[in-house]
Parts: sequence; C-alpha cells; structure tokens
Amino acid sequence: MKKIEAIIKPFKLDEVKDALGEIGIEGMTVSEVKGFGRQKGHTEIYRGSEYTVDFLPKIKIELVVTDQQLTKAVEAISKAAKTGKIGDGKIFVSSVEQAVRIRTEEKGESAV
Amino acid sequence: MKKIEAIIKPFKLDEVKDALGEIGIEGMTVSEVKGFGRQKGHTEIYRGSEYTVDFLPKIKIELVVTDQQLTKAVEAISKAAKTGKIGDGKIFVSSVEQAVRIRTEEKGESAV
Amino acid sequence: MKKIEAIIKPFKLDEVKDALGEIGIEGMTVSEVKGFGRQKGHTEIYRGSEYTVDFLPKIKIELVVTDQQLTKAVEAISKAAKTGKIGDGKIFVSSVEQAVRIRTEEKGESAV
Amino acid sequence: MKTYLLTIALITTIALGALPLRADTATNLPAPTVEQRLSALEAYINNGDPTGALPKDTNGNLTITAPTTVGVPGPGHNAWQMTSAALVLFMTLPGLALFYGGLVRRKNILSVMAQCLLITGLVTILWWLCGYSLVFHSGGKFLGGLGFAFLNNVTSAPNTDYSYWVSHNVFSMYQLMFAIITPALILGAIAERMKFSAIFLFMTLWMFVVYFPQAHMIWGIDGFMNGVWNAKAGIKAIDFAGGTVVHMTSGWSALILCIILGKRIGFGRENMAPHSMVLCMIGTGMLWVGWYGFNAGSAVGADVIAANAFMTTTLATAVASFVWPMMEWLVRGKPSVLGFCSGAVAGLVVITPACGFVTATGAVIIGVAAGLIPWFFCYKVKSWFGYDDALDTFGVHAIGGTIGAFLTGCLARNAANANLATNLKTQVTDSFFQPLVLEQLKAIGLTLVLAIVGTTVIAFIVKAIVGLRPSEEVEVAGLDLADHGEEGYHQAG
Amino acid sequence: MKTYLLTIALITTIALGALPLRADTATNLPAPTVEQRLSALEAYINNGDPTGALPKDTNGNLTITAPTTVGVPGPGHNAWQMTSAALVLFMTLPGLALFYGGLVRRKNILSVMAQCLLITGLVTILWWLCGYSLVFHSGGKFLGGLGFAFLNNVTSAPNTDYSYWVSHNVFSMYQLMFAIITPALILGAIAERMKFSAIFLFMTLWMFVVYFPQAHMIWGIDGFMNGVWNAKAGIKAIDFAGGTVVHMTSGWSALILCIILGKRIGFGRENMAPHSMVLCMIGTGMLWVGWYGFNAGSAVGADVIAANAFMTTTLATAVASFVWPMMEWLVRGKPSVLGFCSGAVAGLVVITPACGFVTATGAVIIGVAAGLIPWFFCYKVKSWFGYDDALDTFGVHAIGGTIGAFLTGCLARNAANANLATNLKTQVTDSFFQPLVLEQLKAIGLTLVLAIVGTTVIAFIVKAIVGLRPSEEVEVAGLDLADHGEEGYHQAG
Amino acid sequence: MKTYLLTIALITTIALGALPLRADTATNLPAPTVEQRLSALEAYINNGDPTGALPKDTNGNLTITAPTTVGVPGPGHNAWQMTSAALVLFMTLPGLALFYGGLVRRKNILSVMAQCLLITGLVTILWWLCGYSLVFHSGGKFLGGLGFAFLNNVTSAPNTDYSYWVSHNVFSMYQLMFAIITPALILGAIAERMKFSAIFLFMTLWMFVVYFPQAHMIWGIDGFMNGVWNAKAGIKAIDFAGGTVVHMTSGWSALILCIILGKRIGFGRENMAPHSMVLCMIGTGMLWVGWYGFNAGSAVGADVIAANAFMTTTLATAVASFVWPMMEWLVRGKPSVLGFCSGAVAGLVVITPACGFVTATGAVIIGVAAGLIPWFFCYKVKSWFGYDDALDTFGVHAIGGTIGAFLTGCLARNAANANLATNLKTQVTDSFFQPLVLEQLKAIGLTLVLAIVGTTVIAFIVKAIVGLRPSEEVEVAGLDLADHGEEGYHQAG
Ligand SMILES: Nc1ncnc2c1ncn2[C@@H]1O[C@H](COP(=O)(O)OP(=O)(O)O)[C@@H](O)[C@H]1O
Ligand SMILES: Nc1ncnc2c1ncn2[C@@H]1O[C@H](COP(=O)(O)OP(=O)(O)O)[C@@H](O)[C@H]1O
Ligand SMILES: Nc1ncnc2c1ncn2[C@@H]1O[C@H](COP(=O)(O)OP(=O)(O)O)[C@@H](O)[C@H]1O
Repeated sequence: MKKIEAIIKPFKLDEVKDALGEIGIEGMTVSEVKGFGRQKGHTEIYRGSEYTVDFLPKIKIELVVTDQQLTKAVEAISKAAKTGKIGDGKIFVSSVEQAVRIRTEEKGESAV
Repeated sequence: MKKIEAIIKPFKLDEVKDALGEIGIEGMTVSEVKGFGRQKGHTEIYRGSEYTVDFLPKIKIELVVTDQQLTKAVEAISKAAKTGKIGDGKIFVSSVEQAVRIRTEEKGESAV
Repeated sequence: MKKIEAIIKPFKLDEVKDALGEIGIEGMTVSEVKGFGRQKGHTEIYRGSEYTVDFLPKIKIELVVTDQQLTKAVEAISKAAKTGKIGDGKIFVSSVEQAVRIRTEEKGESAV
Repeated sequence: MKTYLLTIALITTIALGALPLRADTATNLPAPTVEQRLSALEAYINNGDPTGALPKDTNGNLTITAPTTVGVPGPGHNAWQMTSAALVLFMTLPGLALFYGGLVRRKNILSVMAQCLLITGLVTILWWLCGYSLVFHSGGKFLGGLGFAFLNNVTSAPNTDYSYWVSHNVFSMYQLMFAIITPALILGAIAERMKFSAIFLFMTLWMFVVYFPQAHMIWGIDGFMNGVWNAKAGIKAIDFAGGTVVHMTSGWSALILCIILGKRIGFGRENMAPHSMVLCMIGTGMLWVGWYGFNAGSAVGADVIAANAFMTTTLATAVASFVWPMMEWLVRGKPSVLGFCSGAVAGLVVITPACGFVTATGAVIIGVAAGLIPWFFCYKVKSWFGYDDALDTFGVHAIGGTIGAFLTGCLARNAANANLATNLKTQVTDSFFQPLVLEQLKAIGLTLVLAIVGTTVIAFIVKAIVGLRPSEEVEVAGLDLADHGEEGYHQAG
Repeated sequence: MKTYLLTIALITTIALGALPLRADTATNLPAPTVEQRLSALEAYINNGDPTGALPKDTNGNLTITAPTTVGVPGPGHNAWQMTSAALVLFMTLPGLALFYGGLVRRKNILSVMAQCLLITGLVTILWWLCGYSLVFHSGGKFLGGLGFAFLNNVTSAPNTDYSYWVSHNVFSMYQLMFAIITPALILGAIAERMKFSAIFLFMTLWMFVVYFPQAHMIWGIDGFMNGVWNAKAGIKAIDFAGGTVVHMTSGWSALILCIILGKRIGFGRENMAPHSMVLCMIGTGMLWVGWYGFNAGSAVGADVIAANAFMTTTLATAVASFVWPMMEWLVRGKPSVLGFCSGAVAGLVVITPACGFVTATGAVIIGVAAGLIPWFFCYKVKSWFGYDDALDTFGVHAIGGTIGAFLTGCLARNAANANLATNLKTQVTDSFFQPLVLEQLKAIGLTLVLAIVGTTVIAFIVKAIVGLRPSEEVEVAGLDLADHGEEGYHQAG
Repeated sequence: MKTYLLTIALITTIALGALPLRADTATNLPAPTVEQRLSALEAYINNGDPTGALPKDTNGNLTITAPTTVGVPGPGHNAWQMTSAALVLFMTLPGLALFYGGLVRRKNILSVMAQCLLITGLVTILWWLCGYSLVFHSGGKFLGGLGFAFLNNVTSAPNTDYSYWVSHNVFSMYQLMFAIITPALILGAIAERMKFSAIFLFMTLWMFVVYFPQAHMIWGIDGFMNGVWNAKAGIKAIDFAGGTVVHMTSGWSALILCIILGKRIGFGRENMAPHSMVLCMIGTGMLWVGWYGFNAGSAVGADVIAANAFMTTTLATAVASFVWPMMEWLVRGKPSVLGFCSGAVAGLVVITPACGFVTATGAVIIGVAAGLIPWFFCYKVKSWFGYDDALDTFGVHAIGGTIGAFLTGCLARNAANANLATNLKTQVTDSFFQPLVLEQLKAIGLTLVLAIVGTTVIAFIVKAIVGLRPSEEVEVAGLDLADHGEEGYHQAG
C-alpha cells in the first residue's frame, strides 16, 4: 500500500475529489495547511505595521491506496489540481506497511 | 520506529488518549482533519441554496512508537476508537528512519 | 528523498523557516496541531467546572528534501527550534518514494 | 411625518372616541379654564394624573371639556418608553442569544439562537392573541379578562391603569419584551439537549400556565400580589421590574426542567467549555445596556422613579460584577471573564425587583449580595447536587431572583419611592425587618409553587406528546445540524 | 452643560434671528397672552403647531410676539429623534455589515464591512454638499433646491415643513442615516465580486440619479408622490418610512446590477455557504432594534403616530420571523436560523411603508405576507431564473418593498393615522381595495422605472470608466486581501 | 409603575425636603400665579431655569410657593440623559472591549475584555465612595468637596449647578460612564503585556491623581479651567464633552505608561496582526453610535445644543472615516478596514471637545484634520520613535484630543452656542485666531503636565509594589490563560 500526500490549491479540492471518485477512490482525509514555496505571499498593513504573510493557504489530501491504484491516483490528482500557475503544489508518495479499518478490524488492502 | 496515523471520530479522542496512556505511550500529535469515505455527510440549506457537505470532521492522531510498542498501540487505538458504526476510521502504519528530540538532541528510539 | 516532520513550538516557526532558508530550502508545508507529551497542559475553570487541557498548540512542519539536504535540514530545524525547555518537540524522518510538481509534472528530486 | 392636523385629529379620534371617560360628555361641557389647562399640562412634567386637579362628577367623569393634553401620550415619557422597549428587545436579540450562545459548544451555537428567535415570534403571537389581555386587562386576582385580545382597544392613548402619559400600545409592546425574555432565560438550563419541537410546545404551555398568571398577579391592576397599586391585594408584595415575574419563574422552572430532562451526554466527562467567551462577553455588555430599559423603563415614564432605578441598577450591577471575580481571585487565584460577566448579570437580576424602591446604599448592599450568593451557588452548590444546569440559569436567575425579592422587602424605602406610602404604609417602615419582608416571603412561596408545579406538569405532558430529548446521535453531532441544517461557522471558502 | 442663558439666548439668536417668519416683526408687537402661551405649550404634547391658535396676519405672520416656546425644539420629540437617528446608524454600522458580512465567505467579510463604511462616509459628504438640500428643500416636483447646500440654514430650530418640534439639524442627520443604509442594501446582491473603486463610483452616481429624486418625490414637501403632505401631488401615494424610497430603489437596483455584473466565479458549483451564521444573527438583532428608529422615528416626534408605528413594526416583524421558518419546517423539514433572520428582515421591510398607517390587525396580515412571499422568492423563484443575487437583496428588499407599498395601499386606515384625512380623504376609504391602492401602484411603477433605468445607465458608465469586476485571481483569493490588504481573522499569534 | 401620588409625593418629599432653597420657605408663601406657573413650565422646553422669571428675595430664595414643576426633572431631558448614559456605557461594554480586543492577538483577547470589565466595577465603586463628589461637588479650584460622598444628597431632583431639568442621580451616573471609559482607553497602549494586578493598582491611583482633578478643573462648577460656567476660572478654556478630560489625559498617560512598560516581546519581529478585524469593526460601529450619548448627551438636556452636537459629531466622524482610508489608498494603494475604523474613532475624538461649540462647517474642517493628523502619527511618527503603543491610543486619543482642544479654540462660534456669550464674550470673537485659542493652549499645557507627571509617578509606585509586567513565559503564552484561566475561543466540542 502507498500513501499519497498532495498539497493543492484550496479551490481545487472539489475537482480533485471528483477525479478520484471517477477512478473508484472514495476514501481520503483532508486538512487545511499553510504552504511556503516559490509562490509569493502577500503583505498586510495595519496602521503603521507591515506584516509579510509568506504562508499561503493550501489543502493537504492524504490517501492510502493499493499499489495498483497508485499511478492512476497520482495522475488523477495532478491533472485535476493543475492550473499551470505557480503554487499548484506537490504530490508525495511513500510506503505504508499496515492498514486497519477500525470498525471491522479488517487489516491490509481491504481496509483501505 | 514506526509511525501510526489514526483517523478517528472526534468525540473518541479522550478515550484513545487514555487507552494509549495505559500502555505507557504519552507522546502524540493530534490535528483536526476532514474525512471523506463511506460515511455519508449532510446537507446544509441556506435560503434557496443547498450545499452537500461530504467532508466530515475527524481527528488525526500521529504517534511514533518503537517497534515493540507497535502492536499494542494499534490495538489500543482500534479498541478505544471503535463504535461499530460506519465512519469509525482507519489506522495506517509506516516506517520512520530517524527521530530527534529537539530539547536534548537525543536521537533514535529514546527520542520518541 | 526524505520527508522531515517537525513538531515545534508555535512562536519558533519564523526562526525555523529562516534557518531553512539559509541552507537553501524554500519549500515546506505547515499545519496547526495539538501536542501531547511531557509538557504539562493547563486547567481552565468556568464557574464550577474545571477542564484540564492536555493538548498544547504546536506547529507541524513537513518538508521533503533530497537525501543530501537531510542532515543539514534536520540540524537547522533542531537548532532554530530549541529553547531547552520541555515541550520543544520532535523531528521525524521517513522515506519518500516519489514526488511530483503538479504545475510542471516534473517528477523526482527536481520536483521538491 | 409632520402632524399638521394632530391637534384636531386628537380631539376627534382620541378625545372623543377612544376614552370612554369623556366619550359622551365631550359636548356641551364648559371649556377648561386656563388654570385647569395649566394643571393638566404640569402633570406631564411629574408623570402625574392630568385630570387630578380637574372638576369631576361623582362617577369620576370630568364636568368640563377635557383639555387637549388629557388622554394623550406625553412626548418625553413616550420617547423613554419606546427606547426602553427597544432596549429590552436588544437584551434577547442578540444579547441573551450571545450570552448563552457563547457558553455552549460550537456545535450548538445556532440552536440557542434559533430558540431565542423562535420564542420571540411565538410569544408575540400569543401576546397579540390574548396574552397581553390575560395579564393587563382587569379581570380576576389570578388572571385578567379578554378585553384586549387581538390588542383590541389598545391605542396610542394611555391606559391610565398603568400610566398617565405613555401610549397604551407602547406599554403593551414594552411588556411584550418582558414576556419574550422570560421563557428565553429558561433555555440556559436546558441548552444543548432539548428537541426544538419540545421547546416549542413547552414554551407555549408555560406562558399560559406560569407567566401570564404570575405577571397578572404581580402587575395586573387587580392582581393578587400587586401590593403597590391594588389596595385589595391578598399578598402585599412589590416587584419593580420582575424579580418574581421574570427571574424566579424562569429560574425555578429551569431547575425543574433540567432535572426532568437529565444531563447532557458526556456531562462531567467531556470538555464542555464555552466555545466563545468573546460572544458571551459581548452578550453581557448588551444585557447590561438593555437592562436600563428593563429597570428604569419599568417606571413607565421618564420620571423621578426611573431616575432612581437608573442609578440603583448601575450601582448594584457594577458592584456585583466586581465582587464575583474578586471571590474567584481569592478562592481560585484567578478572576475570570466569565466571573465578571456572571457577576454583572447576577447584579442585574438581584436589583431588578428592588431598583425602583431602594436607595443608593441599598443598591450597593444588593450588589454585594448578588456577587456573593449566586457565585457560591454556581461554584459550590451546583456540584454538590450534580444537576446539569448547563449555563447556570438556576444559580443566577432563580437564586438571584429570590434573593432580590427578599432584599427588596428589607431595603424598600419611602425616601426612594413615594408610591410606597399609598397602599403599603404599614408594610414599609424603613427598617430592615419591616413587615413588607413577610409579604415578600409569601410572594416568593407562591411563585415557587406556581413555577415548580406548573413546569413539572407541562414537562411531562410535552414528554408524552413529542418527547423531550433528541436521539443520542443528534446530541453528539450537535443540534445545529440536526435541528436547523446549518453550521455556526465555516472555515473554508 | 447647563444652559444658564438659554432662555435669553433663544430669544436673541433663534427667535429674533433664524426664523424669517418673525424676524422683522418681533419688535413692537404685543406680548402673547397667558392663554396664547399656554396653547403654544400644549401643542408640544400633541406634536402640533405651536402657532396654530395664535393670531396671524394674512401673510401668516404672527401679530403678537412669539411665545418663547415657538420656533424651538421640544425636548421629548428631540430626544426621540436623536435616539432614532443613532438607532438607524446602528442598523448600518455594524448591523447590516454583520448581517451581510456573516453571509459571505470568510475571504470577503472585510470587503462587506469596508463597503458599508465607505458608503457611510461618502454619503455623508454628499448629503452635506447638496444631497440634503436636493431632497428636503422645496424646489420642484422631482428634485429640491439648493437652499440647504452645505447645511446652510439648517439650525437647531425646527423646519416646520417637516416637524414643529424636532430640530432641523437633527432631522437632517436622521434623514442622512436613511440615505446611508439605502445604497448599502444594494451591496447584498453584488457581494464578493465587485471592485471597490467601481462601488465607489457607482454609489456616488446612484445617489444623484436614483435616491435623491426618489426621496424628494416621496418625502419632499412639494414632492410629486407625497400624497400625505403635498395637496398638489401628481401621484397621491404614501410611504411612511421608506418602502419605495429605501427598499424598492435599493432592491430593484440590486437586481439589475447583479445581472449586469454576472455571477460569482464558481456560482452553483462551489460551496458558498455563509461563513458565520452567528454574525448574521447578531446583525439581525441589531437591524430589528435599530429599525424602531427607522419606523417609529419616521413620525418625527414621540407622538401617537410613533407609538402606533412602534406597535405595528413589532407585530409584523415577529409574525414574519415566525412564518418564514415555519414554511421551511413544512417544506424542508427544518426551520433554519437564516430562515428566522430572513423572516424578521422581510417583516421589517414590508411593514416599513405601512407602519404609521395601519392598525394591529393590518400589521399581523402584513407579517404573514412578509413571511410567505419573499420566502417563496428566495426559495424558488431565484433558482428558476438563476441570477446571482448573492445575499437575496432582491428577494427580500425589492419584493418586500413592493409588497409593502401595495399592502400599505390596501390597509391604510384613518383610525391609525389622522393625517390621512388631510389630503387623502377620497383615497382612504377604509376598505381593502380603496382608491389609494391605485396611487400606490402608480408609485410602484414610477419607482421601478427610475431604479431600473437609472441603475442600468450608471452600471454601464461605471463599467466603461473603471470596470466592474476584479480579476479572476483576486475574486478567487477573496476581496479582503486584494482590496484592503487585510484578513478578517487570524488564527495564530 | 404608574405614579398615582407623584404630584403629592413630589411636593412632600422633594419640594419640601430635598431642595434647601425652598425648604424653610415653602409654607405661608403666596401660591404662584398662573403666569408664574406657565413661565416655570415654558422653561422646560428651552432647558432653562424654571425659577428664572419668578420673584426672589435678595438671597435668591423664592418669595412664592414654588410651582410643582420646579425642582423636578423634565421628562424629555431625563429621557435623553438616561439614553445617553446607557449609550456611553455601551461604548465601553462591549464597544471598546471589541475595538481593542479585535486588535490584539488571539491569546490576549480576554485580557482586554477582563480589563474593561474590571475598570467598570472598580471606577463605579470609587465614584460612589467619593469620586463623583471630588469632581462635581463645589470645593476648590482643583478638586471638589465631599458633600456627595456615597452619593449622599444625590437624588432624582436636578442639581441646578449642572442642569435645571435632569435628575441629579442620572447626571451622576452619566458622568460615571465617562469616568469608566477614560482609564479604559489607556488599555490600548499597554495591551498584551501588563499584569492584571498592576492594572488594578495603577487605575485606582490614576483616577485620584489624574482624572478626578482634571474633570473637576474642567467641568466642576468652580473648576480652574471651566471657562463656560465659572466666571472666576483661572484658565478660560472650554471642553464640551471631554477632549482634555477624556482623550488627552488617557492618551498622554498611555504614551508614558507604554514607554515605562517597554515593548512587547517580539515587537517588530513577530506577526502581531489583529486577530479579528471583524470584532474591531463591530466595536467601531458601537463606539460611533454610543458616542452620540457622549457628545450630544453632554448638553445635559435634549435642547438646541444637544441637537447641534448631534449634527457636528456625525459630520466630523463621517468625514474623518473617509479621509483616513483615502490617505491610505493614495499612499499605500489600499484603503483598509482598520483605516476606516481608525478614521471614524479619530473623528469622534477630535470633535468631542468641539461638538457643542462649532457649526457644520467647523465640523467638516475638524473631520478633515482628524483624518489627516492622527493618521500621519500612526502611520509615520510612531515608527520614527519606535515606542510600542500597541493599539495606537497615543496616535488617536492623545494627538486627536490635543488637536481637538486646539481646534475648539479656533472654531467655537457664538452662532453655535449662545452660552459662549456668558463668560467668554471677549474670548470668542468668531475668528480663527480668537483669544480663546490661547486659553485652550494653556489648558492643553496644564493637562499635559498633569497626565505626564501623574502617570510617571504612579507607574513607578506600581512597579515598586506589584511589578508591571508578567513573566516572559506568561506573555508568550498569552494573558488569557495566565491571568484568567480561560481561552477566547474553543474550536472543538
Ligand atoms: N519541499 C517541500 N516539502 C513540502 N511541501 C512543499 C515543498 N515544496 C513545496 N511545498 C508545498 O507546495 C506548495 C507549492 O509550492 P510552490 O513552490 O509555491 O509552487 P509550485 O508547486 O508551483 O512549485 C507550497 O505552498 C508548499 O505547501
Ligand atoms: N483510503 C483512505 N486514505 C486515507 N484516509 C481514509 C481512506 N479511507 C477512509 N479514510 C478516512 O477514514 C474515515 C472513515 O472512513 P469511512 O469510509 O467513512 O468509514 P469506515 O472507516 O467505517 O470504513 C474517512 O472519513 C477518512 O478520513
Ligand atoms: N511519540 C510521539 N509521536 C508523535 N509526536 C510526539 C511524540 N512525542 C511527543 N510528540 C510531540 O512532541 C511535542 C513535545 O513533546 P514533549 O514530550 O512535551 O516535550 P519534549 O519534546 O521536550 O520531550 C508533543 O506536544 C507532541 O506534539
């Protein structure tokens, strides 16, 4: 099993979710994160004080997939999340050794 | 060392924490996430507009444990987090290569 | 490629970011988490009711680096985040198999 | 809009029409003399009877044509009464909704707001139908008649049973605002765990069984406990702005209902900390400001009594808002914002029945009592007994209202309110244990019985018909989504 | 500050100076008799003309020295008018800013607030320059003259064209608050997607093209549609507190502008749920409370008409706030907080033109209509047509204002407002389809044309000069950062 | 409660008792004539002396029985004063608490609220003890006597030193609200880093050392700088609603205290952006609305001067709220919500001393100055000097108050306030550099010295006794948890 972590632009979440749904993936976990990278942040000014906000709001999607699903999933995400503009984000893949579905105590790929 | 990531129902957090405490695990990191899976979301209506909220609030627990603690920890979580109803969540296990305790610069298992 | 996850004290974020910048690392993802460990929480009292808050606000930094950058990056973080007081946090390192830059579809180390 | 024809209009529509007093006698009577017109006008300043010095026949009818300033509202008094009514509404929307809403968990914030809004609409409709009439029309000792049903006969002319210079329709709306906030106070005890439909039914019944009778008994011109104005009152009690009517009824009903309802799931185990002390504090500020309408407005006129009530309300509230957190500081090491807020509200509650009857010194004493006793109840007594009065409606309103009713008996002074000399000469002797105290105790007893028995009966009826609590699943997920299909806050987007 | 010399001061500065009426005649005229002074004083109570019973020459000038109570404001009326003006400002800042701000997405909350604040400053400056004058100075049927430009001649003495007892400067500030909230209402339809500079330009032009003419026509003493006070009005319409002037103009303009502007990016696809129903509900409470200044304040004096407006406003609003969520409960299974809030605002909108003219029964009927019809528009009609009226300004204000104008025609009753007998004797016959209805329909038509044509023209001018919408990137990122360089909320720190 | 016996009651308790003037002479004197009664009544309309036209002996005692309208409050004036007092409290609770609270970081929001609440309770108690007396009882030039300690002799009858028609107890509560908000303003400069116990002690001392003397000097009937009413004033300055008393004292004290205190940990390095511009904007709206009570209420009566103050306050505030963000737009490319809010507050501050003395034109000039100068101080000057005035109390209140005091000297006009002709005939010549300007400069100087010296001394005393700052750990973690054991917001649950 593989874990895919994708950092994307927030307004792309729905499209990514749908793209994953189309290839049969219907489990994922999402969180709000702040990203720092090439995309420039913005400056906020409050009376005399300027604050540079380097961290931009991003969405992190985490999903564990079977080895076969991996390529299709990465492609689906990367296609749906792309705008072609700086700051589109990254996808990272790593290995997962075990998975458990708490409700049923199933283990392994069937738990995903 | 292994990293355990558990996605659980929010109101189960205290029970899981206590269960882990009982087996001697007292370090973990918790975040609020939104989960998407088989459990159905809900619909919100604001005047004429309906919004389907597919993403449900979940809690993600991350903890790094020594290899020996692994089985007990996974069991403790899975027992404490279980309600038997859909949406109870998942536990994923992966490998961690290195750990550092920032305060003391200890490395490896003793840092966990 | 390696993934570094660092749990640090919130007010240290800027220093850590700068320290990483100095060694040429300019991509990372940050999230607000709650940590549970040796550092004691606090008690809140509302009229007659006491609530013990065990979970303390922490910042989680995630960054994927090339194998060569790893040691320098871990050192930079651990130096910048250190106060010497309990609760300074942890750094965990694990392996990443693949990375994709969504915008360009670059893969591997160049995507990081 | 300017009122070109008002002078004429008033003579034709109001003076000749609405006021039966002069309706048939307006013609052919001698015109008022300058002296008579002047005395009618002077009465405006003192919020007195404009016909006080005018000649009347044995039936009390004027034997002269009424001056144009008789049977009409006075601008200063009407202005203050409209302002006061708006302020009392402000106490509920959004004051109380924020005070309570801040104290619940995030998932239930909207349920509190919806309940406050529901009560506002519901009680207004009941008030219009017959509620106002049952309280303020004369009728019996325990309930009024139906002469004002549908607000019939409730015009802009004053109802001299309650005020010489405030429009009857303004008075009725002012009193409506009290009828709205009273049941809304109950919501604090039962927050986070009562079905919306159950609240709907409960509140409807409660208004008829508890509020209307109690309000009539205390404030109705022929009410059983209206010691100030009803010479024939069975219990010669006094309650300036609603210590028994508002706070005791709601507070004691809240206790009963929350016991019948049972504790919230997870009570004592889960973290149920207020989701936003910020909202709670905003609500407190609004309650305090709005309460000037509640207390000083209860003089029904911008007169010397209103002025006194304004001062006593300020003193008692500020003192209590200081004492409560100081007790926390002493006992727990930290004065909390919730302590300041609770103290302020407790001060407002306890001074409510007393504000128009006590002096500055009395107000300060009341402030100290209000900071100590409800604090002790919320801090200690509640945990001894273990009932789940979620937001301390009992500790603050029931205890506060009861102390207030009692201390009003001890501290009412002729120097503060000359009306005490009318029907209560023998009760108010200006000593701490004056005879009035006994009357107040009787009133407290009767109010307690009404609230407790009434609520018990209603609660079981409601339980039988629609049930009281939502399913466990709904309660855990929060009432906002289940009952209203909405969430209080959305982060993203 | 105490006013030691006020009596003297008033005689010298105001009585002798400001009022041309008596300016040259004040000397050598006989002093007023006690009887005359008394009648001037009695007029205060009834908000009537203090010179009504005084002797005048054929030009209408007094033939006696004016009593000291002529040409000066009356305390009760002035107190109420100042309170009302403050309340109406409260409706915009922060009432409407919260009501609308809560309904947008997090990233646009500050843009709504900034727009409300901008309009407040901008409109005040226009008002001072010439806006007040164009509306309330006499001049033509469609627009007033410039005699009050820079608020010249607008002193603390009453302007008897509009009130006998309220200071002219207070009246001008009171009316300013209406001129502020009206364009601010438009913001609801175009929220989240219009450039700040475009709003600036649009609103400036709109005040001149739509608001000032409409307000003069309805409320100006010689206005074309001022049925109550202008005997020569072309259309004998009535609009107590601004159904056509405030709600129809803003609501219909909002529809046109939101259509010209186009839909928000992602409309119908993305989740655009209100980011904080809590703020929205707080705003609703403030709007309701402030609206008493709007409606009862429109009597310009704390008189019998204000009292009636206070009652009708309460009844209609509470009923509508009840009916709308009950319809939701029926149709969708859940009464929502937004339903309660929308119902309340709809009730307030629909009763606005009617409040000073209808009885309690009329108000309840209006409340029911206000709960049903705008609900149906927001719930159904909007989705049929598919325009993106972001926060339902059209559904609530345009539809509500139009229904209100119509129902005012049907339900205006002589019993509620004696002024209807002045110039509208033949229009108001106390039946549902009385002749007044036709006049109201004419006024509705003219208002519609003015709002629609005016807005269309202005919108295209603004589009040509500065453009209407921000870049897609800005819109997606949110207007707060792009237009104002700020974020509504910061978590960390 | 209706006031059946009020006419009688007033004669017995007040007319015969409370007012020494008539206490011993009430019997056996001839009754007032109709003409005399009428003139006493007419004085109500003009907020004048009801005994002005009545016959008196050489000691100033009436030689007739006082009419029933002498020595009693007037409803319209009392209504406005009570409304105003409530509005000024609203400015602090929750207005200022939100304005300031929104600008601090999340972890300190409750500390600001707790501090505002603490000051409210604390100052009320000091006021009751002796504060009111030290300010408003006659005594010396610099401090009053103790005749009103414990609010003794402060009844519902007017204190004719300050008002003919407003109840003395209402006046005392109204002035209390000023005494509350003034120290609370200081909180802005020292936010996020001063110990709660240190604030407690500092504020207690500061009231005695700075506020009570300053308020007495400016407003006390025999005050050293009371140019309007005290013919023997050493400095013939004017300050309508508190430019020196409220804003200069608090603003300059804030500067000194924040310098002595030192900067916040991380100042200039860490992100200290406001945690909620939304709360800040809500607070601004409330401040603006409440400020009508502050400014127009300072006329102590709903008279021509109040009316003028209402207008000038609106104009100056709206103009300043427009100018400040326009400067931002020009200089930085973006008008910010904080700019709009800061401009509004600056406008309110600068017009405060002037509002009752200037014309509409003067108000607009003041609005422009208020938008430019404090903006420049917050935007530029502050960063030049580098002190950590956390929320710009100095930039807005000290600078604003000082400009206001100066411009009041330049723009006070006889046409705006007839009282200027009493004791200031030679000072107010209706030109920009009239002699009054010099008096204002003297008052500015004396106020500066008092605030700066007073604050320095107190700050070092407090430092010695309890220390000023919390531990570094506490400051970093936030004051909410450390000082109050609470958090502002809870996400979960
Ligand atoms: N090395 C990295 N490790 C973890 N997250 C990264 C890394 N580099 C970039 N990111 C995440 O990806 C987001 C986009 O990166 P950025 O450099 O701005 O643009 P792009 O993806 O177009 O190269 C960042 O905001 C950050 O959240
Ligand atoms: N493949 C996956 N990868 C990551 N998270 C998952 C995956 N599948 C499910 N989850 C997480 O687990 C939660 C529960 O899953 P769900 O399918 O609703 O019920 P159950 O756990 O009972 O099968 C989801 O809300 C989501 O957060
Ligand atoms: N085993 C663990 N797995 C994951 N996170 C941990 C673990 N132990 C500690 N942490 C995180 O590190 C933070 C600091 O740990 P703590 O024990 O309080 O102090 P220290 O880092 O000084 O030993 C915790 O709040 C938690 O977020």
